[in-house]
Amino acid sequence: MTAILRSYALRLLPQLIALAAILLMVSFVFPGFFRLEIQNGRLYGSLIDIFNRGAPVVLLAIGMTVVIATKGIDLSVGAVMAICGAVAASSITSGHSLAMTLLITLGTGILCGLWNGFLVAVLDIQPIIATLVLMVAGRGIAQLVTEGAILTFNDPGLIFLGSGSFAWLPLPVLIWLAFGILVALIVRKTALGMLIEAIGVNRQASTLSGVLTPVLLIAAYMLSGLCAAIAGIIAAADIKGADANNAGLWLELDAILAVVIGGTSLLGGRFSIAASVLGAIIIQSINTGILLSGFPPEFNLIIKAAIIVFILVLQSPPARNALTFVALLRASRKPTERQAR
Amino acid sequence: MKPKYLPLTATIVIFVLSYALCVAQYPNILSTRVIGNLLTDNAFLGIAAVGMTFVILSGGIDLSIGSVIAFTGVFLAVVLENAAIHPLVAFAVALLIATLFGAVMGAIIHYLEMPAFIVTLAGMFLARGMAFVLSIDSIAIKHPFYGTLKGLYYKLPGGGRITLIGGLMLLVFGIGILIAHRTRFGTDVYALGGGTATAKLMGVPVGRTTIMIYALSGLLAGLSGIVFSLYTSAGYSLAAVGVELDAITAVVIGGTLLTGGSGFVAGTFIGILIQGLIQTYITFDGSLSSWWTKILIGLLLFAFILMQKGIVYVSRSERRHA
Amino acid sequence: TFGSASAADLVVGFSQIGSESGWRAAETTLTKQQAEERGIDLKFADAQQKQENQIKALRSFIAQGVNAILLAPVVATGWDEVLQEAKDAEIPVILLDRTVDASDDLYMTAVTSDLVHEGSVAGKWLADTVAGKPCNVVELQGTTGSSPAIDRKKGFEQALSGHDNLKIVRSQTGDFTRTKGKEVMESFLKAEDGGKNICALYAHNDDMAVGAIQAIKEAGLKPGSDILVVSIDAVPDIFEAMAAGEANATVELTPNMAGPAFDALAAFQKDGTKPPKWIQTESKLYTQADDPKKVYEAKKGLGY
Amino acid sequence: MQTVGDNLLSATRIDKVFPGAKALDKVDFHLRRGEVHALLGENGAGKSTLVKCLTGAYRRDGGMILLDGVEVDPRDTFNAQKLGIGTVYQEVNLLPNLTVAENLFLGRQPRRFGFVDVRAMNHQARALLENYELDLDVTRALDSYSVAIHQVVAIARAVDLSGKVLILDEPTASLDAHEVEMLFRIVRRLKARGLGIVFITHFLEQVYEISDRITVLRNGQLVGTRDTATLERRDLISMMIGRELAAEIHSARKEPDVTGPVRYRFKDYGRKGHISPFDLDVRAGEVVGIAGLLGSGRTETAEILFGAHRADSGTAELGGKAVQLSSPRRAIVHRFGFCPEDRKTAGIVGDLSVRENIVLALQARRGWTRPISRTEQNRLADHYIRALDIRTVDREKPIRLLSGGNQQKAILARWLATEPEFLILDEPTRGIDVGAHAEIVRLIEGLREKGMSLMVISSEIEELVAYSTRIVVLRDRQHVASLEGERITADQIIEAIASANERGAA
Ligand SMILES: Nc1ncnc2c1ncn2[C@@H]1O[C@H](COP(=O)(O)OP(=O)(O)OP(=O)(O)O)[C@@H](O)[C@H]1O
Ligand SMILES: Nc1ncnc2c1ncn2[C@@H]1O[C@H](COP(=O)(O)OP(=O)(O)OP(=O)(O)O)[C@@H](O)[C@H]1O
Ligand SMILES: [Mg+2]
Ligand SMILES: [Mg+2]
Repeated sequence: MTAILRSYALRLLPQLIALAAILLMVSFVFPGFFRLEIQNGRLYGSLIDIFNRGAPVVLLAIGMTVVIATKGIDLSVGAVMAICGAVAASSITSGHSLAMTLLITLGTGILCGLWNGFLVAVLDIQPIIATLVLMVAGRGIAQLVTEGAILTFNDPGLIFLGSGSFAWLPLPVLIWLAFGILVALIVRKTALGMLIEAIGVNRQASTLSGVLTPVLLIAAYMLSGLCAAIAGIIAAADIKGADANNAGLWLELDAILAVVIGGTSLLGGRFSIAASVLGAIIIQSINTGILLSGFPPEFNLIIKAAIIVFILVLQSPPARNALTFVALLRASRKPTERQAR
Repeated sequence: MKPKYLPLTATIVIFVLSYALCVAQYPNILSTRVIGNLLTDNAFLGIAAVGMTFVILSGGIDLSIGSVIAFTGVFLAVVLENAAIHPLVAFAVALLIATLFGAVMGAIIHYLEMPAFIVTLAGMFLARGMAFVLSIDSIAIKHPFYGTLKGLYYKLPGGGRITLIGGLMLLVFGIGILIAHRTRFGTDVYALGGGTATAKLMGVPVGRTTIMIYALSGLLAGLSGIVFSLYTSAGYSLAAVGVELDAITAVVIGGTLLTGGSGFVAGTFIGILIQGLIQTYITFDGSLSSWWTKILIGLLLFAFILMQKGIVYVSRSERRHA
Repeated sequence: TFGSASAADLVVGFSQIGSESGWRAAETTLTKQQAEERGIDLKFADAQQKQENQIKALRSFIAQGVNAILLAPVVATGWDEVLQEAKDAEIPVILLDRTVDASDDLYMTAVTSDLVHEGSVAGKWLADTVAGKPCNVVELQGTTGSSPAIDRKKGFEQALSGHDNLKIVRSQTGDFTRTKGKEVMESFLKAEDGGKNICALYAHNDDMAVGAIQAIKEAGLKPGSDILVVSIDAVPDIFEAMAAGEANATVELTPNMAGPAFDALAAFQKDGTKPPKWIQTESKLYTQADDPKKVYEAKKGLGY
Repeated sequence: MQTVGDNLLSATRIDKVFPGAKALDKVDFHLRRGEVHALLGENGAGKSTLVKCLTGAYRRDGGMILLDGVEVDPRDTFNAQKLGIGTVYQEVNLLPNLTVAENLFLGRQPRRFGFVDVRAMNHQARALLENYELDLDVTRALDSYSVAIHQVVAIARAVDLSGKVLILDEPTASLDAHEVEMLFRIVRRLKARGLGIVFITHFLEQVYEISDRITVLRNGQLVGTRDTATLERRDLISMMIGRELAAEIHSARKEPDVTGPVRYRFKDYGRKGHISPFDLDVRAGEVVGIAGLLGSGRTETAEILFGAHRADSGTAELGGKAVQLSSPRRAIVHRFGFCPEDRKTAGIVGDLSVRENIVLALQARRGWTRPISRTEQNRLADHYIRALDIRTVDREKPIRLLSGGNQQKAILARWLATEPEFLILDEPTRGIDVGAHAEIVRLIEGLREKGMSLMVISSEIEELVAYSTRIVVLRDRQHVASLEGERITADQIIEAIASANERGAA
């Protein structure tokens, strides 16, 4: 047990260090950063903001991790977010109950994933292009639903999902925490994780070993669609309206970035949901940090790029090898539990 | 026919067919004016897509080109506004910067063993960020030399024009085809796409080639930026957002595999024309709402990929039966 | 009323920037409505935020030989060449809602508001309202580099100059969206002592203001009284907020740019009357005193 | 003792450390001018690693390399090629997406006016391949040709590149006797020209046929270098495995009892463009050997039976009932197993651990909802690591880091773990060392005795004779002969292939 925990800690160490460094940096430019207080029955402070604002990217990153593990990529998640937000808003304003609305919306997201999965697994179209189709068309579909306007709603239940709180925590945070843990458990406590990794590393060999590659591929994209649907609901609930034009715009890139910062290879194979979640939180910390810093917005992109490059360089194989080499020297002959990848 | 030419042929067949369909509906599309526009309007995209083709052939990807185009444009505008140098000198400097930028990304990709997707994504943020820092305003370029360059065109019968930039794109495609198929560097690019580890064992100088590929992509993105600044006579930091996706799409529609190692520069040209045709068709139609435009672009993209798959599939199985 | 015979045969191309906001969707809707009322055959092209697509659209309008072109330019620069082509083809071009940097004989007229003026109307309202009391202002900018963001910032700052009691303490981009408006406002509130240091918010558009209002409420403050809210565009949702006392003022940018444009076009077609080079639309200031409920009802159906 | 002077290539005290394993430990290796030097050792002994260190594919951690008495330090293979060292690495390293000609001349294409002269290149490529009696369309992509042809092309390329030294790491693994002979002719010619040739193989006959001296490695250490002429085969084997080998496979055929009922019956089974329709019955406790020349359709037969390619004609019966074998998954449900010949692309899942590779097929069959517990996985993995003697530091090592032969064993373990009833093995002993080879042959016999049905494809006729109860001979994608009982001898098989040949030619 301790060995497993240790291997987890080892796996997440680079991400944790990066996160700590960024938080520290932010607290230099903004001293009140770590302050937390309870207001209106919920925790209030910049740290909470990071977790709360990070919700969409975290959720997208969870699905994206699994898709990337299969050696795929899903560019459509931003557009699917927009579609699902629009569907949720129009369903609730047309008088459906909250439960029904959620059902329809999540179903829509899964359907979008099914479409992507079908293109990738059955028609054998390259993932970037397959999902590009929905990325382009999806936003149009979302706008079709809202007719280009921001579709506002007043259903307290739906709004609660975006800006409510429970046990002092904003609901989005609870949702992604619960969902992340659920997915991680499903993936790791069943054989799903290993089979997905096998497909990502060598699809042909996996198929020949009897793995149901098409089904698992489709399932991965469906999960990604589901994640995008939840993210879409949260994003819409947060502003009490579905903004088909802007919801999730360019968020797919952030999600992919989060997965990569989390150390999952874009070439498929080994993945870690926890690490991707950390990656997403790192990205959100950078964003929030930039906002708190008070620099003029012209510098936003440069700062973001610089920090990301720095993190990635630290995580690059040569840099890591240098680090593990030092660690190995110290551990001398003791056989290592698990090869650091 | 050799199987490797199949996707290319499929693309050409599809393009010709769809062009014929469009003409049947809107005869005006056959005019030299539309054909000239197709070249001029897509010149910057085409030039950048040539670079992208090399990158994708090598198994990589370059997300930074749109930002580099914007940066180049802003750089030219700022320099020409504030310094009394000839645009040609500014062009040279801009190309140098863009090439270096690409080379550095290539070096990071190779030496730090990082995925191209992420390195160039950071490059995309950085280049756009630098453009913002140079100027957030859109700056008009009023140098008379620009006017001279824009006055250079070959008039086709029927009112169409082959402009300087349209011609430049054709030239770049020609050179690109030559480099891809008639130089050792070109074969090395394909070799990298076949597998870096193997290429390395076969003695391909992987590091040098990688750096050169991204430098070439940077150079062409820079050239594309110059063309874009000629096209609009301005530099603007928000210009060319998402051009990388258009370029990737053109490359893939052109029959190049994103996994690398297989495809043609010439295919990319057809890919560009197909995209241009979709756009032209949509404006000629002119009845679509904003959202239906997006949906239709997506669907047409899908249809093209599907047709290509279909043609390749059918002719493969026919060959086997023969 | 305007169904004259000559207008009925008109084919007009309309190159729209895209559909990035509710306001723009409303502009598109209204343009189509206006065209329909006048029996004009409108060719609509959405440029997806890209200037190159707009140029392509213009060229293909020219190739199709339309009678006139409406252009809502995404950016001010870079139009000389294609406008010259239109001129050579004797197709009049009317600019909508933004002007361009080209010589004014290249287009027939421009129907726009004055973006700088909008900013200064908002600034002036704020200066008048606080009336000399010290006031820290936070600013939500539009998309970095876009002309409304640049000009509305400029106009606002112009109006504030000379009022030393008003100080812009923080200014960040909210990308013209609700989500970002809310997120950025949250960080403003944290950074300025829970919002206690902020006396007013200026947002470059209403959507960001609506997002920011939610953030202010969630921070336990009262938008509209603890923090004054002034923004631009006058979309329906901001009137709802004003009716609830959560927003204070907005500057109208009318989405009906096409109406005056078509009128000018019709006059020109009829007897060659040249319209003035600039038809400025009104930048009307609405406050809570202007019966926001009623304005909301009036604007609701316009496709915002 | 030799002096450095007559050595062409001298490597002294070469070290190479991988995380968790010392692959080479102060290894000396001397190659003379004009000799064929066999480099031998068990799977995982460090042969390939040594070759890679010599050619700059790996950075060595210590030691010195002299070429022609001058110290050299090849930084990469490009560098090594420039120094006149041509190499065929173990996993055939060619680029399937390039044409045959481009593969042959990559990096040194003939040029005119600075541009590659494609016509000259194709011409030279054809000329080069003529030496190997290969008449290919050199402008086609390499991946339209079989593994064997890849290997010949790789050899042709390396030979052409080698000015001084030629290194061949298991070049004969997928070649048949005829092609091996051809290769040896070329090697002898190069030898006469004064080249030094390093030859790695697990076929001892070939070692004795071609080599002048032998160097043996074991566990990354040098055991010794001997003259081939004076080294007894027994002694060589004990040098390699560190003990006496109980019995090598010799055609000590027991007459097996295969009168059991027919378990699998394939009628008119085939697929257009892949394999002509054939009839095949397989009984319980039977080993069907498949013999044929390269490209005769052996692999295709296996793939179609396993459902990797869907049959488009004929029927399959299992115990009298018709079954659909439309996908590997379906076949596995009917307890088929299939060890593919191309282990790199179709066998190993490189980044996953040895453990995961071993349990993969079993887990796939159970479905994702019923995971095999970690303890059970460990037990299975450990069991097969021991049973098949897979050399790995631990079961968590990514399989791609194992030596070629050990990867092959792990794939075998994957299928044994599913306890199949019909196991199809495509070249199961390729790249496997003598000791393990004997193990696998014993294993096949053991499985058969337990009542499993097997189909084994092998290019080694001796081996087929040793364990097959029936041999099907293929030619030109057709099943042309079936040998049973008494008729299973090497001569008969060769004759069947040959006569089929004549028939085909007629
Ligand atoms: N990149 C690597 N990382 C870690 N260990 C490695 C690596 N490459 C090889 N090894 C280990 O080094 C040892 C020697 O491997 P090598 O490939 O040289 O064996 P070999 O003698 O060629 O065996 P075979 O006959 O099976 O090809 C093996 O134990 C292998 O697991
Ligand atoms: N449709 C095809 N088009 C082109 N090449 C093909 C086709 N089908 C098979 N081949 C090639 O022909 C080869 C011969 O088939 P197969 O592999 O079944 O022969 P084999 O007897 O097993 O030979 P080997 O010893 O090389 O495995 C295949 O390996 C494959 O590379
Ligand atoms: Mg080896
Ligand atoms: Mg075979």
